[in-house]
This record gives sequence, C-alpha cells and structure tokens, in this order.
Amino acid sequence: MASITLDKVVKLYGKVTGVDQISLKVADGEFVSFLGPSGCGKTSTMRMIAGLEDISRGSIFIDDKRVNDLPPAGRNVAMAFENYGLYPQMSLFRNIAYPLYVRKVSPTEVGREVVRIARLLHIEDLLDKKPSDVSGGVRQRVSLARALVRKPTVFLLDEPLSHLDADLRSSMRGELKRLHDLNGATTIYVTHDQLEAMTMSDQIAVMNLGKLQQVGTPSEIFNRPANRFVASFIGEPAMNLLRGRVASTPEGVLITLQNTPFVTLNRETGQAVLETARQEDGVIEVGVRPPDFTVASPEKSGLQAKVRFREFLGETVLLTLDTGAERVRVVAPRDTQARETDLVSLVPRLDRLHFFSIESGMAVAHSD
Amino acid sequence: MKHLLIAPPLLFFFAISVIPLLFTLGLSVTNTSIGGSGSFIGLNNYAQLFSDQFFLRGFLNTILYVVLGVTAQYWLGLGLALLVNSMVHGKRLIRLLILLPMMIPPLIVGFVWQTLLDSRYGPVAGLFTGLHLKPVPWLTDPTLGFVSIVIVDTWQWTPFMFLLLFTGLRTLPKEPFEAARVDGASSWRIFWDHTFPMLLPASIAAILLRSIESFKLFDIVFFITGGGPGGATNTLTLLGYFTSLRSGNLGYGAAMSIILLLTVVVLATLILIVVRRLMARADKAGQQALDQFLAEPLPVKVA
Amino acid sequence: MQSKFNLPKITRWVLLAVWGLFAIFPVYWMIITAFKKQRDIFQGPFLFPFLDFTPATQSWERVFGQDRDDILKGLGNSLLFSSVSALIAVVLGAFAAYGLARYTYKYGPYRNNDLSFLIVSQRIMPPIVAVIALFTMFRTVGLIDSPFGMILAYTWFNLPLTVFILTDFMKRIPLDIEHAAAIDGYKKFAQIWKVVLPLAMPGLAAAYLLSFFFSWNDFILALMLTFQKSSTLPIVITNMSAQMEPRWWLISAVGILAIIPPMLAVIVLDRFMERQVLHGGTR
Amino acid sequence: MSKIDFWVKPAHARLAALGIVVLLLTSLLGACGDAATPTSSAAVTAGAGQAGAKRFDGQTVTVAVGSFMSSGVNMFKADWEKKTGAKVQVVEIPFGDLYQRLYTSFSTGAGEFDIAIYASNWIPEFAQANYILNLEKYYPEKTNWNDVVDKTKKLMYVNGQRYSVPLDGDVIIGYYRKDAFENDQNKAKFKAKYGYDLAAPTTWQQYQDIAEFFTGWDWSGDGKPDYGVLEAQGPKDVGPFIFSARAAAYAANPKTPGSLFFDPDTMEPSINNPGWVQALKDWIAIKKYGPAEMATYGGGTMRGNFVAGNYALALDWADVGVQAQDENSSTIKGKLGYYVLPGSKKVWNIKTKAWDESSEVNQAPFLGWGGWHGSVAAKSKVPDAAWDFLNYLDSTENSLKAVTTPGTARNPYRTQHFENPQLWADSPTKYMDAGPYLQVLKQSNSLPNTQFDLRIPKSGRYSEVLDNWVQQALAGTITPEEALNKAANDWKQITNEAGLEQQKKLYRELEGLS
Amino acid sequence: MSSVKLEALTKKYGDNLAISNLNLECQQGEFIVLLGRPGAGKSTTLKLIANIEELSSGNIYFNDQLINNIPTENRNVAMAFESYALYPHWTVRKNLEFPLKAPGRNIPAAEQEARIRRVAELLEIAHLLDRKPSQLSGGQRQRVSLGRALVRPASVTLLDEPIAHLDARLRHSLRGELKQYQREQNATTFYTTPDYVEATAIADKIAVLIDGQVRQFATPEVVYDEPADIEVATIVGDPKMNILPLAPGATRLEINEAWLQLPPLPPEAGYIGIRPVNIQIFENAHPYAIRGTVYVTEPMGYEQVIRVEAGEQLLNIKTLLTTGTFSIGQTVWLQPDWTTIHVFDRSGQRLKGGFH
Repeated sequence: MASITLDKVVKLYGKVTGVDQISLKVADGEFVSFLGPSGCGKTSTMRMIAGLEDISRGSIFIDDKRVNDLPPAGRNVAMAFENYGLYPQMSLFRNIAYPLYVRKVSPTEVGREVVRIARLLHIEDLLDKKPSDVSGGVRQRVSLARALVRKPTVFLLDEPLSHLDADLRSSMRGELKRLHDLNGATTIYVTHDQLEAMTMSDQIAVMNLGKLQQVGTPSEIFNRPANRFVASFIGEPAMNLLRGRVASTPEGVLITLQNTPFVTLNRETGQAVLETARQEDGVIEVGVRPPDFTVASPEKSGLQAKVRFREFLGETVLLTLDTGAERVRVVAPRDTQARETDLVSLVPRLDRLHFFSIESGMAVAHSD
Repeated sequence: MKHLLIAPPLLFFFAISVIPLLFTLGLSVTNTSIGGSGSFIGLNNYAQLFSDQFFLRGFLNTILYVVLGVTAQYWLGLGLALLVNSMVHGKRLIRLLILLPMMIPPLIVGFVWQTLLDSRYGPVAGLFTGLHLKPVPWLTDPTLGFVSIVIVDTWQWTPFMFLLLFTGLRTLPKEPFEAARVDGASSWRIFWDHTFPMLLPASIAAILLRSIESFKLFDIVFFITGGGPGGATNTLTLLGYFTSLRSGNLGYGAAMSIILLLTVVVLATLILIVVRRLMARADKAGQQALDQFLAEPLPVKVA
Repeated sequence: MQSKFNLPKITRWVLLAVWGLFAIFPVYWMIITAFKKQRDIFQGPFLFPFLDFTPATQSWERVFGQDRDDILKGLGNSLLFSSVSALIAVVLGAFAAYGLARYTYKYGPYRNNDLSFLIVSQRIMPPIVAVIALFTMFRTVGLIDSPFGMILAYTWFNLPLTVFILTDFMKRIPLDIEHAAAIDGYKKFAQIWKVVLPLAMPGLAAAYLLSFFFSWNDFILALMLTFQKSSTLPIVITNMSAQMEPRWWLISAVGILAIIPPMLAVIVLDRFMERQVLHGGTR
Repeated sequence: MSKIDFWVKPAHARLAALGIVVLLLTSLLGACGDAATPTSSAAVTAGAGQAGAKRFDGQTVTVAVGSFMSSGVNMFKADWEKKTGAKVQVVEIPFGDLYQRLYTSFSTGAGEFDIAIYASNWIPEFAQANYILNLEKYYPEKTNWNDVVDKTKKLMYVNGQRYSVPLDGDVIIGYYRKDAFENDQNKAKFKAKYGYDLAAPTTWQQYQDIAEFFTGWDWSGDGKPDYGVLEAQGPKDVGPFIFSARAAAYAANPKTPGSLFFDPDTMEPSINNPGWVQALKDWIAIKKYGPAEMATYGGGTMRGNFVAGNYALALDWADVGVQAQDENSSTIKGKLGYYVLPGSKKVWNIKTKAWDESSEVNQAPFLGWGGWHGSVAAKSKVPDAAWDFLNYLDSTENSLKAVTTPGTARNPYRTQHFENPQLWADSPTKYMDAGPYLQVLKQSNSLPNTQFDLRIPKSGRYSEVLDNWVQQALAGTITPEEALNKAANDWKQITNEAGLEQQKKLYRELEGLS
Repeated sequence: MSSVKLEALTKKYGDNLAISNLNLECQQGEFIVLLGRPGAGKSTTLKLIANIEELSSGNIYFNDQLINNIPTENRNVAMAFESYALYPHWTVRKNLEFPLKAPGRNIPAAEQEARIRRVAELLEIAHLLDRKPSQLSGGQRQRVSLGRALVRPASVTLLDEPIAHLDARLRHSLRGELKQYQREQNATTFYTTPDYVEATAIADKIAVLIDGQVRQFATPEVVYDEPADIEVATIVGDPKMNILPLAPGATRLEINEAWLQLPPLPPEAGYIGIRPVNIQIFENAHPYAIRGTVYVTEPMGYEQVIRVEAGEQLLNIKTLLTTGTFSIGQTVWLQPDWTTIHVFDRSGQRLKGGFH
C-alpha cells in the first residue's frame, strides 16, 4: 500500500507540452480517476507514474520515495492496459503468472496465486487458452488478473473498460469497484468516460489540455464544478451554458436571459456574480443541468423556447430547444406534453445554478 | 475475373519453370555434351555423382554455407533490427547505410573483398600487421577460404535479413512490451520471452527466404576464389556451371542441378521444421517452469 | 519505440558503429580504389588519398572516354531490365496476390495455398537448373540477347517473390475499405485501382525494390541469355576486366556508378515503405 | 515520431513521383540509345553509298570474339567499314564462356556469327565438324602469308587445309627482374649460396634456386619483403597452360615426338608419367616463394601484380612484356629481362619408361592456348566480306599496330613483328628495349622441340579435368601422383566418350605423325 | 428514397446461422433502428441490404422491385461502416467527394461542393476537410465516415453504429440533427446501435434483433412499455429490467425468508419483470419489503444505481442520490411497485393485459 505524490510534473514531447505542471496527492488506498477527453495528458501522467515514460520536469514520489529514475520494475506498480497488452504467444495462465515468474517466485506459490486470482475473476476454466482465443471481456479480466496477482502497492488502470460492450462495461464497473473495496490498494484509473469516474472513484482529477482542472470527490465535481470545462464534461447530457446579463436590483441580483428576467439571486450569491460581471461588460455565463429545468406552458414566466427535437428515453424525454440565440437541452418526465415546434417556458431550479466568468471560464458562484 | 488475376504467374510457372525442369531432368539421364549428341545412360550420372569427390565436397560446402551463413545473418540481422528499432533519431540514414552492401553487384563485391583480404596489399592484412599479428591467408587456406566466403556472403546479405526483421519488429504491438516492463522483466527476459517468440513468423519467413537464396550462392564464390583452393569453396551452382557450361558436360551438369534442386527442396522443408522446433523450444525453455503447472492439478482451494 | 532493447545508449551506438564500419569500409575501399592507379593497388594497402597515394583520374578518363559507350549500354540495359521487369513483376504480382488474398480458388485438388506454393516454389529453383533449357528455349524463339527476353526472364525470376510479399499485404487491407468503394458506386477494377493499390503501396514499394535489387545484381541469367546488345552492367564489367589485366580501378569506378541507381531507388521508395498507409482508415 | 506520413507532405509526394519518372525515363533512354545505334550506323552507310558503291555495301559481318580480345578487333573496325561499306557487329563473349557459346551457336546452326575469333586449339574440332569454312580458296589473294611464323602457320591446318587467319602468336616465356639480377651484391650473395652465377634460369632447378634466393627480403627497395616468383596458380583460369608449359621440359622427349599429352600409338594419357609428376612437384614447391594469394591468381591478377614490382621471376605469355611498359600499372619499365622457358637435363621417355638423362638441357617452349585466330563460319551468308575483314585485321600494317598496342591481347606472330625493335619503341607502347624480348619470343616460337598445346576435340574438358586435380594437389589435399593418376583416368574416359580412334587419328595428324 | 422490404432473409457462415428468416418492411423516408447486442446480426443485415455479403436465401425489394441480383455499386445505397472504412490515402474532402464523383452520378461540381459543405457543417468537420484520416481523432473519423454516407442521394442509407464513438455532447446534438437531415432528404434510413437510448431517441420504429431474428418491430414507446419478451425487455432500459422467476402457480414471491404477496397473475405466468426505478430501497427494516445486501453502489450525478443481492438474485435499483448513502455489504430492504410489473410466460413471451 502506498501513497503517490506528483510534484509539478511536466511532460514535453519535443516542443509540445503533453502534461503541464501537475501536482496531486493520492492517499494510501484511494481510488482516484484521471478524467478527461483524449489527448488531455491523463494517460501520459499515468505512464510517467508507471515509469514507461520519462518525466521531463518535476518529481513523482511513491511513499515519499522519489521514483523519477527508477525503471518500471523498481516501482512495484501494476498496470492494466487499454488494449490489455496481453502476451499473445503465452497461455492465459502464463500471462497471469508472468510477473511472478520474472520475480522468481517458487512454482507452487505461482500456481496457488494464479488460481486464486483466476477464480476471483471467474476465468479459471480458460487458463490454458491463448489470448486470441477468448473474448474481449476475458482478455480484460486476464489483464486485471495479471495486475492483481503481484499484490502491488499501486494499481494503474488505463481505460481498461473502453473496448467492452455496454453490458459488460457496466457489470465490470461494479466488479472493479468491489475489487478495490476488497483489497484496498491505491488505484489510479484513467478514463474519458465521466460515468465510470463518477461511479467508481473516491476522488476525480479532471484534466484538459495537459492541465489539472479540478480534484475532488464525485459529488464535489458534480455539484460545484470549478470551471466551465468541468461543468460541461461531467454529467450527461451536458450542462447548458447560457449567457446572461447581470443587473443589481433592490431584491437582489437579477440575471436576464434573452431580455427576459431569468432569476434573481440573493445578495450573498449575487455579490460574486455581480463583481465578475462588472469587469466583463455585465455578462455572466449561467450553467443549468438539463434535469434542472422544469417545462411549463409558455405563459409561465421563465426562459421562452421552442422545442426542436423531442427524444424518447424511456423514463424521461430529452428535449432540445431553441431560445433564439442558444440551444438548450432539458430532461423532463416522459409525460411532458411538449412536442416538436411547441413553444414552452423553461423554469430553472434556483438552488442548482452555476455561474462562470465569460473570460476565464472559472466558476464564480454556485447557487446551492 | 479471379482466374485472370492469377493466370500470369501460373503461366510463368508452366512455361518457364516446368518445361526447363523437365528438359534438365531429361538431360540428366543422358551423356549429352556440348559438341556431341548424347545417348540415354539411365541413372549413371547420378551414380557417378556419389563417387565424385568434387561434387561431394561442393554438396557439403553448399549445405554448410547455408547453415553457417544464414545463422550468422539471422542473428546479426536481428541484432541490427533491434538496435535500429530502439533508436529515436537518424533511423532513415542508418537504415540506408545498413542496406548499402545489398545494392552492390556481387561481381564488384567479389573484387572488393578479394583485394580487402589479400595478405599482401589488402587493408585487413595491414590491420593484422599493425596489430603485430601474422596476416592470415584468408583466401588460400581451404578452411579460411570457406570462412571468407561465409563472411562476404554475410556482409552482403545481412541487410536483407535486417530489412525483413525490421519490418517484422515494426508490426509488433507495443503494449505487451510495456506490460512486461511494468511486470518487472529485464531487457534480456523481454527479448527471450516476448520479442523473439512474437517475431517468430517473420523470422521463419526470413530464414527460409535467405536459405533458398543461399543455395544459389554462385557469383561471390565465382569472383573471389573460383571455388579454390582445390575445390574447397565450391558450391553446387558453381560446379554445375563449370561442368555444364565450361567443360560442356551437359548431362552430368544437369544431374548435379537436379540433385541441387532436390537438396534445396528437402533442406528448405527441413529448415522450416527445424527452425520451428528450435524456436518453439527456445520459447519453451524460458517458460518450462511455468509449463509444469498446467500439467499439475490446480492445487489450492480458494476461499 | 516498441520492444525497446534497453542497452545503454553508448553500447548501442558502439555496436552500430562497429557494424557500420564493417558494412561501409568495403564501399569506401571501392571508392578510393576508383582513384588509384593499378600499381597503387598492388603496392598497397593505401587507405587515404593524398596521404598514401596520389588520386588518379585514370579510371574516370576511361569511364567517360574509351569505355563510355559500353558502360552506358550496360547501365542503360541494367536500368531498363531491372526497372521494367520489377514493374511488371509488381503489377502482375499485385493482381495475383489480390486474387489469392480475396478469392477462393479451386482447380482440381489445388486450392489457394497450393497455388501460392506453386508460384512461390519457382523461386526455390536455382537458376542453374533452368539456364541451359532457358537458353535453348530463348534461342528457338529468338529471344536471346533481346531486351524483351531479358525482361521476361527477370519477370519470371521475380514474380514469385512479389506474389509472396504482396499476398500478405493484400490480406491486411481491410475488406471494408473496398466495400466502401463499392457502396460509393465504383466497380471492381476501380476499387482495386483507386483504393487497394494505393493502400498496398508500402508492400508494392518493398516488392519493387527487392525485385529491382535481384535483377540489378543478377549475373548468371545475363551471362547465359545475352551476347552484346542486351548485356547488363555486370556482364559489361566482366568483359572489361577479363583476364588481360585486373583493371580494378576501372571496376571500382563502374562499381560506384552501379550503386547509384539502386540507392536512388531506395531513397525514393523508402518513403513509401515507411508509410503506414492503413493508419487512420479504420477504427 | 520519426514516422513521416508520406501523403501528408505533398512536396515529398512530388519528389517521389519525380524520382520514379526519372528512373523510368533513364531506362527508356537506355532503350532508345540502344535503338539509336543501328540507325546512326545506317546513316553512315547511306552516306558512303552516295559516294559511290563499295565492295560490301549493306552487308553486315557479325564477329564473335572472346571478351578481352575485342579491342584488337574494334580498333580496325571503323576503317574497314569506311573502306568497304559493310558494317561490323562485334559480339563480345565472356572469355570463360567462349567455347561453349561458339559450340552451341555452331551446332544448332543458327548462323548468328560470320566470324569467330577464338583459340587456335579449337580449329581442328570446329573444322572437323564443318562449322568453319575452309579458307584455301581465299588464301591465294593473301599477300603476307609467308611472313607468318612457322609454328603459327601449322596451327591453321587441318587435313592440310587452312581454316583460319592468324591474329596472335601465343608462346609462354620467362621473365626476370634485370635490376635485381644485375645487382653486384645480389650476384655475390647468390654465388656464395648456390655455387653458380646468378643469371636467367635455364633449368627448372635454377629457376627454383633463384626463386628461393629472392624470397623473403627487400631486394626491390620499397621497404617490404619481396618474393621470388609469381605464377598464375588460381583455379579455373590459365593454370593448365602454365602447368603444361612446365611439364614440357620433363615430358616432351624429342625422341618420341608428339607424346606430351598422349602416347600417340595408344592414346593412353601421358600426363601421369614421372615427367609430369616432377613438373607438378616443382610447381607445388614454388608456392612458398610467392605470396599466399598466388593460389587464387589468374593470369590477369598475376600480370598486374608482377608489373607492380616485388617479384623476381614470372612465367607468362608475351603480355607481361607489353604491360610492363604502362607506367600506370608498372614500376618495372626497363627493368625486365626475358628467357626461353627453362628446360631439364632429364626427360621422360614413354617408350622405355625411363628418364633419358643428358648434359644437354632439353628445352621445350610451349605454345599454350595457341593464340587468337579468326575463322569464317560455314553458315555465314557473307563469307567474302568476313574473309576480307579477317584479312584486314591481319594485314601487315594492322597486325603490327595491334601487337604493339597494349591491351589488344595480340602478340607477335609475324617475322616482321620480331625484326625491328625500333617499331616498338615508336609504337604507343613506347617499348624502348624490345630487342631481347622479341628475341626470346622468336626463339621460343622456332625451337625444334617447341610444343603445341592440346588441340584435339574436347580440349576444354581435358584441361578442366586436369585443372581440377592439379588444384587439389596444389591445395595439398592429395599427392601429385594421385592427382595426375586421377586426371589421367578422367582423360581416358573423355577420350572414350569422344571416340578413341577418332581422337587418336586427329592427335597424330596434328602432331605431324601420321 | 425507396421503400424497403426484407423477406425471409437468411445468412449462413458455414453451419453458423447469422440471420435466420428475417422479415421487415418499411415505408419510404422512415427511420428504422436495428437494436441489438453485439453479434445479433445488425451489421450483417445492413451488409445484406448493400450486397456486401451474399444472401444465403430470401429476397430484398426496393420500391417493390426485387434487387437480389443487382451488384453493390448499382444498388444506390449509402453506408457508414462501423469500422469507418475511410480511404486513408485521401483527405477528408476527397473522401466525401469520392461517392459524388462515381461513374454515372453526373452531379454538377457546384452541387458537389454544396453537398460537401452542408454535410461538413452538419457534422462539424468543415475545418478538417484538408486533413488526412490519420490526422483525425477517432470521433472525427467517425463523423467523416458518416458524412460520406450522408453526402449523396441514395435509395437507402445504412448507418452502422454511426455515432458510437463520438463524445457525449456531439452524440446528443447529432442524434436529432441526423434525424432532421434525413427527414429533409426524405431518405429511408437503417441505423444500428446496441444502445437503447440512442434507439428510442432517434427511431421512427425500432426493430429489436436477437440471434438474427426480429423479435419486435414497433415504435420506441411500444418497445419500452410493452417489450415482446424477456430478452427485448432486458435490452431496453439501463440498468436492466429485473427479471424474477416464479414458481408455477405461485401467488407470492419468497426471497430471504421473507415473502411478498403478488397481484393475481394468469396461470401461465413464468416471470415477472420490474424496472429498477420501480423498486424502493430502505435503510431500515420495512414492512412489505424483502431483505438484501448491497453488492455495489454507483452514484451518478443526481441519481445512483444500487445493486442488491437478494437471495439468488442481483437486483438493480435506480433511485435519487438523496434517498440515502449505501455502502457495500450493508443490509437494505426493497419494495417493488406492483403496479408497474411486466409479466412473461415460461418461454419468456410477454403476457398481454394489466395485472394490478
């Protein structure tokens, strides 16, 4: 078991900066996800922790020991690869046994361990097969088994579920979570899928363009996104971001969308919004998650919008609406009457609004 | 449509391969010589071959050339491919340089090496003298002459091996190798456990191709030693050429050619089998310890 | 990057340098020999121009003077035969390889594998087995010493190789890309021409290059099947040196010329071979 | 990272395309160049036609010639073409493949060649098979016939009829380094060691002594140890001729003429008799007086090496003499001495099966390979033009020009060539001291016991077999006796295959016995 | 722009039956989604329509004309491949141009340009037109592949999981736009996906494919509310509908020594199905509830999915995050809402009618 500390880690590819000054602490036994779109530097960061790539600048510590110059073998980390990285010429048994074998573990011990892990992952019947003879799901589990069998201090999982079909992905998600719960090893999990990060992690580190955007628990990330990027990356469908004018009124701070009053904030929340807006031509970005609108008849006060698409999702419907300048998505109960081309009024939940600076994109306030 | 696609090579096969083969087969059972008509003499030519010490020597030489030359070329080519593959910069230039020997017509190769190895005015001898060693009679000692040919052949054709193996290396997936590094395997282990076995198909193809080409070894020997001293460096192709075309003994030469062909076919098959076995064993040797678990009943119960 | 063989960098460079020296030195030797007089050759070893010996242009005077026509003829013939026969071998080989990769053949007991073995097995046959018969056949139809005959012979010689190399490449081209072309409204020939062949480019380039090398370096077929008109460079050089005196300075000079075309071919085609054409086409 | 996606960069694409286009264009140019040659010659012919009809207008004479002899032909081609309006096409055939090529061409009757220029050794075989034309009807018009050296004349006759035009005289002679031999110190040292004066060797024993004497020390003054001797001992080359030349002294007994290669009565091979064995032992013995690579040297390499200095003695045709005059190759211009092939005081007698010993040295110069001759193919469609061209090559003026030009492979064969050393000094060779050279050549050609090479059919195979076994003995894998016995066995087989009686008849006739 | 009729399509690979007796009929301009798990035969069906795969038996009609023997290039179908199948040696623009320039199409250059522009804007790839596929991300490649299928007029447009690899934002916006675009073109569209949300969102009609057969062919609402059988029911909905087997003639459900009274059911009932949102979860013992152990919890935004081990069953429950926080191994009580159950017979077929 180990903690991991990244101290201003930088990765340069020629002149391109792949990872820009990442500092992060992963506590012993934590499950931390690196989340971000492809090319955001999350995989590079993990590979630097694994020792597969050189660290251009900064330091990485495992248990307070600087590991910059240690080869992968010296770091006692185990890794599962996106494409599984199985040894194609070896049987599944040998694949799983390999890390023990190179450590010259006694044969009996190897056998015992491999079988134990294989049973845990329900692949004990397939051990004499070659990777090419088994399905993606099995390969994925073999890859995990190979990482698990070593009892490493740190687990690195690089998008291990991305090539599985939906059913398997959702069940493996649960299995992985349970596995972590059982063995408690420090785990770093790289993914571009916000759902995976949200459902599994203790902490999420959201990354974009090589930079760390926010670190926090899933709930923090979801409810108090640090900036526009985090806000729109987390949650599906994505948060609506709308431009609003800010004005100070006696009742509080009034936000106007499309020249119609949208919401009035109390003084405490409004102050920060007001200050930011003053520096930015009186404009602010309002974030509203699609479930946080209520669809009402057009005569009700709220954001006026015309339904563009109505998509049936089972329990709910997803409405895509035009407000004139912007497009808004709303998740509504399936009995909502609005049909395509209908005019409706959208009423936001006042306690779930987010405000971002137009220029910097940083969160200014959250109305909860 | 599909028949049309494959017609030309098949046509070539029948027109320019089968007919000459039959022709040569026919010649080999006669005593035809240039300057005289031949008559049917059955398998006499073949019988004679096996008491002909030049032929036997040439036969042995040919096989040794193939075995020694191809082995040397394989390991050197593999080493070079690994080295170049691990480079980040300058790959293209290095590759061009490595391929250079392959581009030189054997005739010129023959001349260059003949002078290089000359014990009197060759730079190799100069090097030996410079190191206070006795110059070695590279071309005039039967054994060394043989070794020299292997060296030159290796010089010229290692690039070919390199080319095939390098291409093979580049098509390997990279994740298993990273996995092995994380799993804690040393470079040496990674090579034996992964690179080598995964390169197996490319290796077999390369070895087979080179072996087949090696059997045709002719020009280098022709230009460097002419088969000497005393026939110590003769190859079957060289002998066939001299017998058929220089001394005009077409029937006998044809019989030699046929034996050569048979040898190639048999040895190519054998090499295929042996190489596969050897490589499978090399793969296994490193893994034997693990293999026995599969045979053993799985010993432990899991809670 | 993959399968990084983690020797220390220095060791790697040293090993490469050792091989480099071994590979390049004979070429260097050839180059300096082209600037020696014959007596310098036999009194050597002289390694450094201006230090050991005074460079002479004797060989180049002959190359561009007395022997120019012969050398040009040899060079021209070699280029013509090698480039054209390699082209034909690659085109025919590509079509055959496409057939073997995409269709199922059944001629009596012969299936795809047997057919490709038949084709490739021709390469196993040492030329010495066939040359006498070939000579006789070519004489009968008047192909001796004709460019057409030589191109035919080299095509025969190289076709098995190109089929062998290209079949694998063709198999690697995803079927879906061809299907896409069909969906887009193109007939089979257009599919092959516009889509398959460009994608097989690295293979085509490699096959072309190897064919070119083999034809360029051939000695025995040219020896048998040409007299004068169609002599290739190796034959011209052989004739030039012969037994009167070993004009190694001259051979070296021609040798330098002889390396240039294959080197150009490598430089040009190397770019194609490096290309990962398939990259990006599919998921 | 280092991968450059080719298609990404149009500049590269264009460059590559350009490269391919250039490559193809060059090849096409090559083809055009080829095609252009006949056209331009045709133009020349047409031009000549306008000037007035010439003797062989529009005829083409195709000449097959061993590769390195071609310049001796090419240098006269244009002149003759201009004179006669005919066209000459020279077909060079690699030296080693000449016999086989000519044979297949003649025997399948394709009539590709009008003229064959080849070894005189093959004349009997080709004449007998009617592949070449009997030239008697043309000879009366030849004005310079009498001038040809006697021995060379004899080479042209089969059944008393002439079948060739001589272009070259081949006899093997000895060379030595005059500068080393005339050095007083060396002389004294030699005398002290061997008890007789240092001079050009007259016996093989002396040859060996001298070789030993000059081996292993720097007598040439270039700072490196030198060697006593250089001979072409390489396989598949001129070895059999040099070896036969050495054997002649021991095995060509004037009492039993024509017995060098076979017993003319039985056609039993003589090559395994003690005379030949002695010659082979001698030949093996001199290996240690030359560089190790001597075992790989053919005639050409040997010549290049010898004239570069460092060797005291050599055996060769007349070529070394000419080549030594070329200062690009040679460091020994003006330092060369010559001698008729050494002889022996004992010579084997095949009849008595014993050595005939005498105080007289038996000298038997050897006309190895027999020299280049030209013949007209029997199937030629333009025999008159062919003859005329050969005659032109052999004209008094041209032959002299040819033999005095280096690199023609043509050596003196007419008395006129021998008689005036000044002509040599004035020639392109600038042979300033040709007198002694010509003297030795002339003498070698005209001694009573001068030996012809083996000229019966299949001579190529006989010498191939001999070469194979002798090479074995040289390499030390078998004894000289064994080697020659095996060679003799193979010779018997070849003779039987070709027909013993027929071979015997021809052998006797050519040796002037029947 | 044709109507399409698939009649008894069958496709065998060796002895393997990939498609067996598949029937489907659609009107011109309809948007049909083939929904099914990987390997259900969705792609194969599209490939049979395109004639990329050869029919083993059956008939295909476009506009009531039998087209079995018409080769691919003459069928005038457009297709986006699951593997993208872009031409890697050409730029995006050339990739899009290629189908427009095909022999016989004779589309004026100006119209070609206009079509490319339109599609490029629709798919947000206008800025990528001069790049090669190798310079694009996976999602961009997929959009190019989709663009190549949409750029030209076609009798039928076949889209094989065309937006599966786009990021969430694009997937959501493109879904609607895609349907809108096809409607404007009046194009008949076949669209495959394993994702029921995508299917219900976009389809005029969904054909649920299982083992090479159409199990249900209906509007999204019908498929969701009245799944034809258990397998359809478990494909549509995430997390999966919980399926509980019934003992023959059972009137109550027994789990973990507790039992729940069932509503009256017909005797042939073999299974009941209940969607995860229709089970309530309690931290404390609750009347009319069964006991279970939390297997795993998955918070997602405002909601959470809790998997609970109850007897032999692993039940999915979807509820708001505000319901409470549960940890692995915790004991919980579950109460289904009987008014929303689906009832299936022993072979898995839906039993009609309400049962509450």
